[in-house]
Amino acid sequence: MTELTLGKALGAGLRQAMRDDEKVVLLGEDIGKLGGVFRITDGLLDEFGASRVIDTPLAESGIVGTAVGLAFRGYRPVVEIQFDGFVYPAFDQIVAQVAKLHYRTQGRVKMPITIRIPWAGGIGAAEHHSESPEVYFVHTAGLRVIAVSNPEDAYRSLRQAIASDDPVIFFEPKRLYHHKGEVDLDAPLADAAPMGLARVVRSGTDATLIAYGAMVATALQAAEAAEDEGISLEVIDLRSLSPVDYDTVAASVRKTGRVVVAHEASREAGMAAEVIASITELCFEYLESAPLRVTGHDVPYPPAKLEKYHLPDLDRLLDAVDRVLDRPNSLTGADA
Amino acid sequence: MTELTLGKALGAGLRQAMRDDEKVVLLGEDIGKLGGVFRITDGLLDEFGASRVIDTPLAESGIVGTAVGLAFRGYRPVVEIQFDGFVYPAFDQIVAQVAKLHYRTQGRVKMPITIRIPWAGGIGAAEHHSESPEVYFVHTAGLRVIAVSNPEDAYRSLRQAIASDDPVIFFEPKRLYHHKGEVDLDAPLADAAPMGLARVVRSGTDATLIAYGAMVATALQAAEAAEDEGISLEVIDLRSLSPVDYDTVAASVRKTGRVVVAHEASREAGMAAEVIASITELCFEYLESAPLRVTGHDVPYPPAKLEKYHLPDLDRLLDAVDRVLDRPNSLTGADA
Amino acid sequence: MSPQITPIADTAQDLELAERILTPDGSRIANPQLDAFITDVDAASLRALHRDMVILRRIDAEGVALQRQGQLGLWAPCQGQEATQIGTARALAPQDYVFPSYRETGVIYARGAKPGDYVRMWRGEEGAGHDPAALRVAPLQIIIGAQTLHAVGYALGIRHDGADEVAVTYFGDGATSQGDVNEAMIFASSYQAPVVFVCQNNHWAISEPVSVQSQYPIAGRAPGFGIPSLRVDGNDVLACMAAMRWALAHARSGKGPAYIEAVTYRMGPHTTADDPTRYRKEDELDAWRRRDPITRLEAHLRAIGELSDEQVSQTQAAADVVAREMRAECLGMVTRPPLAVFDGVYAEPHTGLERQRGEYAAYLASFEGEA
Amino acid sequence: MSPQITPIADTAQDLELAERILTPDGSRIANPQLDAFITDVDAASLRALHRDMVILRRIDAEGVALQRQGQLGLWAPCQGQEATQIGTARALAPQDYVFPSYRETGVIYARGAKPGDYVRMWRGEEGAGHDPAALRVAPLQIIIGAQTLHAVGYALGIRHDGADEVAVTYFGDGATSQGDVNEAMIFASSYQAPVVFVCQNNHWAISEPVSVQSQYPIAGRAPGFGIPSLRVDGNDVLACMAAMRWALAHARSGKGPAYIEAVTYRMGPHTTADDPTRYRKEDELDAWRRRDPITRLEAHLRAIGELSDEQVSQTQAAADVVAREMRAECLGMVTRPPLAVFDGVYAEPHTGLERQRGEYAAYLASFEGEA
Ligand SMILES: Cc1ncc(C[n+]2csc(CCOP(=O)(O)OP(=O)(O)O)c2C)c(N)n1
Ligand SMILES: Cc1ncc(C[n+]2csc(CCOP(=O)(O)OP(=O)(O)O)c2C)c(N)n1
Ligand SMILES: [Mg+2]
Ligand SMILES: [Mg+2]
Repeated sequence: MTELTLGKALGAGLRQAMRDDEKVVLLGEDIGKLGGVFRITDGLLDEFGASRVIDTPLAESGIVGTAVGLAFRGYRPVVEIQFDGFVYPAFDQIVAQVAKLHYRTQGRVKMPITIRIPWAGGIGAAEHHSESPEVYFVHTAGLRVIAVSNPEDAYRSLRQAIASDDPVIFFEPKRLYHHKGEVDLDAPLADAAPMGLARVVRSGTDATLIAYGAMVATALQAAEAAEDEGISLEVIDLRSLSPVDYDTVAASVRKTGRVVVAHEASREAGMAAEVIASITELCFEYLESAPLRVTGHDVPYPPAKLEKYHLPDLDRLLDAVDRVLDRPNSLTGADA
Repeated sequence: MTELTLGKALGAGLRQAMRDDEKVVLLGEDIGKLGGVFRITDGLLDEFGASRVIDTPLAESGIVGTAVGLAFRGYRPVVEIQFDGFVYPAFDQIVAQVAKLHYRTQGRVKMPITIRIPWAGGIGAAEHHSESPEVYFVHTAGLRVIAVSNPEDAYRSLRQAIASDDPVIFFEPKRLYHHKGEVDLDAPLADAAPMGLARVVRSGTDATLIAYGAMVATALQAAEAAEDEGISLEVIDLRSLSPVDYDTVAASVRKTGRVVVAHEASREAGMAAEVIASITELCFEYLESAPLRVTGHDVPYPPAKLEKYHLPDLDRLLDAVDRVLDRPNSLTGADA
Repeated sequence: MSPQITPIADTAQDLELAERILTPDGSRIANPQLDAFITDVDAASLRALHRDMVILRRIDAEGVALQRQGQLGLWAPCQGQEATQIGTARALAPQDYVFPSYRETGVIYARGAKPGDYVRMWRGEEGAGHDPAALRVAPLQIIIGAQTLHAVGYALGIRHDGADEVAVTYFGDGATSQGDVNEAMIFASSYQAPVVFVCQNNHWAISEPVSVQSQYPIAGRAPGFGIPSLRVDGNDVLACMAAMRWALAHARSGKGPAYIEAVTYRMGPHTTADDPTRYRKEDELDAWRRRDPITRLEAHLRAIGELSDEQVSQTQAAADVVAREMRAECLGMVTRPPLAVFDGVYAEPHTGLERQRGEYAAYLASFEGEA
Repeated sequence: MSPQITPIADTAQDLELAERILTPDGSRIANPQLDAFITDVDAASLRALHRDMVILRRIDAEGVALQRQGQLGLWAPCQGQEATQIGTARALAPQDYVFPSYRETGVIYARGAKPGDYVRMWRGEEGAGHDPAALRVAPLQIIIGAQTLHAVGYALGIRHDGADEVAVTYFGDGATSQGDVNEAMIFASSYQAPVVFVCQNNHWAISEPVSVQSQYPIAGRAPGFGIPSLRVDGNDVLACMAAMRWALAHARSGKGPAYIEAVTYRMGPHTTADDPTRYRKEDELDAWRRRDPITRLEAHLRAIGELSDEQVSQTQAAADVVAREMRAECLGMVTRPPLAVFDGVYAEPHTGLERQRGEYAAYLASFEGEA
């Protein structure tokens, strides 16, 4: 086991994938000499050269469209979108091409493209640098969507995404890039759990907290805080947003009967809506109270000074836990 | 009252809006001489001239970006996207500009842009001509989203959308363009119900069917068919997808305790997920069974010959009604 | 200050400004730039090109007929563009790979399409009408301009592989307005990718005349991006072939992308769903009828004594055979079963979709007991 | 066949290919194309331009300092680009409207920004740092190239209104690769819209040298779209002003869009978050230090005896005052209260958002009893 930051784990994953398969090529803005604005591709230009680590012109549709062409030729392109808010110019190529070509050709043309997106907020960034666009891709049939929350997952699932013959939108919580964790760099990919599985990060019995990305850490904090009050929370890291591992989710809900789903993205038609609708379908008779959402508000991502009022934090999670448990507010003592 | 097709009602709405306010200008591909591929703008070039009915170069991002600039200058641009599947190249301008400029400038810059989208399937069209992208826009804070189901609503709400100081994504079910209905062309806009309200299209007591767009007609058929079996269904036409009129929805669910939500768009993280998650939050204790979704499958829109297996139809709605009522299958007699 | 480019005023003038080898009446003129590229084209090759164009026109007419008879959902006729499509596609090497738009019936024909390939997509049976690997042609692209970037990516792969191949992309005059098409030129130029851009300027994007997209020669855009370009008479099959050979040779020799604007005309409606009488004048059509690409080559071949009435009717008969096969294959197509709607979304199992398929299968099965 | 355009090999050569009035050592040379546009520029005007540039550099330095001190989240320095920004912006008429990118500190300065306007956005207080209507400048745009289309739409409105105004848009060399920027040229050309495109080619898009976007002069792209263009020495404030006056006059007189590429250099990092030592060489920077726009004008003014040491220190003092005010306003900014996060999303009430605001207000209120 090696201790790595999430950013370094991603870099290691890319390096390993490129060593494993010479068809893996990287495309993106500033990924060469600079190593990307987050330095995820640091050192890869030196090791693999400019024909596999390709600094592109500044045009996201161009990058993804070029990746599609490379996939036609049997390559496995890995695209870096510089920030979440810059994926939209590529939306057409992603939704109308990347997602549909396999279906259009009934598998005669494969799209093993991985689109990496440094993602979400909490870093005090300027506008367009803190977006949570994941549900656009979850709703798009033909794509797989991954959101990582720790270095170990990052390393493994990035390699799995690249090795997958399907297109994967790969979300990297940028505020965790510097967070450290143990990574087994030598674990064979073949032995790893499939990319689509959720993980029970902490077991509990009173309620299930479902999260992904950076929100998993907040959910864990909430579980710890709740424990002090004698409340036992189960925390699930979805890890895969499409497909969602509803077996794991439903098993937990059948046990606890109460659910809170948290994400940074805004609420209206967000990921939590999907999870709650599915849970309700799958476990209605087990539900003891209405599943709750703790999310960003339905506002454009606010200016940095206001983001702390937008992002779900420990208090908002605990507040929801109180409500889902029909308890008086544990923070303030007020009635639910 | 005048009998008009939905297409003609939309044309009448555009004409009226242009007469009411000279700042209203239309932009789109083929909207001039041709009157649009669906003839919605038929005759408008003749009446208002080429500086208000503007045939644009073939570039959707360009169209919407140009509309943004016109809005900066105090115009009220109405954009026609030729088909649902061609809105994606404009996604960046819609999500990052149209939706955010009011917030970015705290209202100093208004974006009274209406983006009309001929929408959804059921017409045996080629790929990209039958998409249901509504939830992408519903999830995008800063936009309003309307979906019409009949000529009267079309005429009124299109004028409301154009008169609104907010950007509105306006979905027109293309398979209903030729459907007729009574329209009161002279009803003053000021007296009309606000754009954001849902409508109870048919009252009932056993379960609530929620739909929008072309699916409303299918829901009504289902209600009629169910009536023959002594089942009383309430049918709600959402009309506004953002915001959703949850007062109307919740009132109905509190009465019936059972809900089916139907749409053509695929299921995963679709509009029905949002509606069900909200209903569960708002009316959990009233729910007698799990709200159900009847939707397109999580596949890219299929080739025309297969679309009937993709689109929710009367039978699939009735099947869901049986399930939500915990009844044996009324179509086949099989147990639920 | 940069030179002002002269706007193009009308479509008649348009063609005069393009490179040409055969004049509209079928006489051959010298073209110092292009002649070198077709020195090997003899009478037999000319007859073959003629035959290709005749067959293509017949296929196209059959497509229209099948649509009118309710056998196809839609058809996008290429009548009038036969010289552009056949001339350029016949210049390709077998290993080249094409990224076409929806109107390139002639291109897939030249790449060896089977009779059913022309209609499978338009009938609504499949997303793609042909096997991309078999023809080395990507599926017909409906999203305007999207395929041009795919060609550039493919070409980048060719360069990386050090292969002796060229990627080729076809698109219309309307498409030149799309961001993607411009980005494709930029990426191609940056990477010196072996890709050839073929713009079929058929003067219309549905109802919009080319002047809505550009009042200047479209080929004039490419040099600004560092891409050499040629504006060619798109109704002159020889000029199209020569220009394409120039472009392919340029790309193949490692000099990077090349660009061709073929100035031609869409004689039919945009698609069978379109009514062009709403927006264009009969005399424009008339003028272009006099520039018909097939008549032109036929006149030339007859003038040089290389085409007999008998040969013409043999060709026509061969074309009828192709049309008959196309019709037979079309009518014989069997729609896939309902559950096929779930097939081929993913390469690897997707648990969510599997569950849905299961539910739908059960739902379908619930009808099975029924009468 | 279209002429091949000559690639640009290095950045030194770059500037030599651009139009110029002041040489790097400050001598004035005749420029037959541009001189006519600045006949009225006398010594006093030159001193005003000098003063503008000195103040701008000071503002920029203060922005960097404030960021380093934790007062701003980010700052995008424009050091090195003062001549381009001041020269072009001082050519504008009051009624013109500007659509800038994030780096146009000099442009909003010239349009009358108040001290706090420079920092309000970068501090994270507001989405837009200034009042667009007051300056007739759209909010700084972060999405690369998006604003160019807005300028075209605005210009279309100007034309429709028959107004004597021009829309102007600023963007970088990197931006020229975006589809939007190309579409903007196409729409502008089609509509003959009164819009001026100003490309600040500062040689870098973050870590990518301009050659990744284009190995050919960027100004060379516009004519292909029917837009006349000028490539100008962006470190020569006189040339920038003259070129901009040419472009504005062109657009104002109904002749449609015009395009300027100002060849300049980003002396600082891309933003305060960037570390340029990772990707660029010190000697390149050195070479450009010798072409500094301020030194150049200063040398010229001193050579013609129109700038004294005293004037220079007065200017510096004035600049310090602006910087002090900017700092004071920055430090005095009060963040809006939590519920402001909901303000201004819509122009008209949105029931969903109102409900959310209510819930959040109740949630916040639940803490109020607490210690
Ligand atoms: C992105 C996108 N926008 C709009 C359309 C609708 N559309 C289909 S064909 C067409 C015109 C295309 O014109 P052109 O590029 O000249 O090709 P042509 O049809 O003449 O061959 C349009 C607007 C589309 N298919 N894709
Ligand atoms: C659509 C989009 N993609 C990527 C970025 C990230 N980004 C910010 S600035 C920049 C480089 C811009 O270079 P250039 O256009 O030359 O302007 P400069 O910064 O040199 O002024 C990039 C890639 C962005 N802001 N928007
Ligand atoms: Mg065309
Ligand atoms: Mg730059």
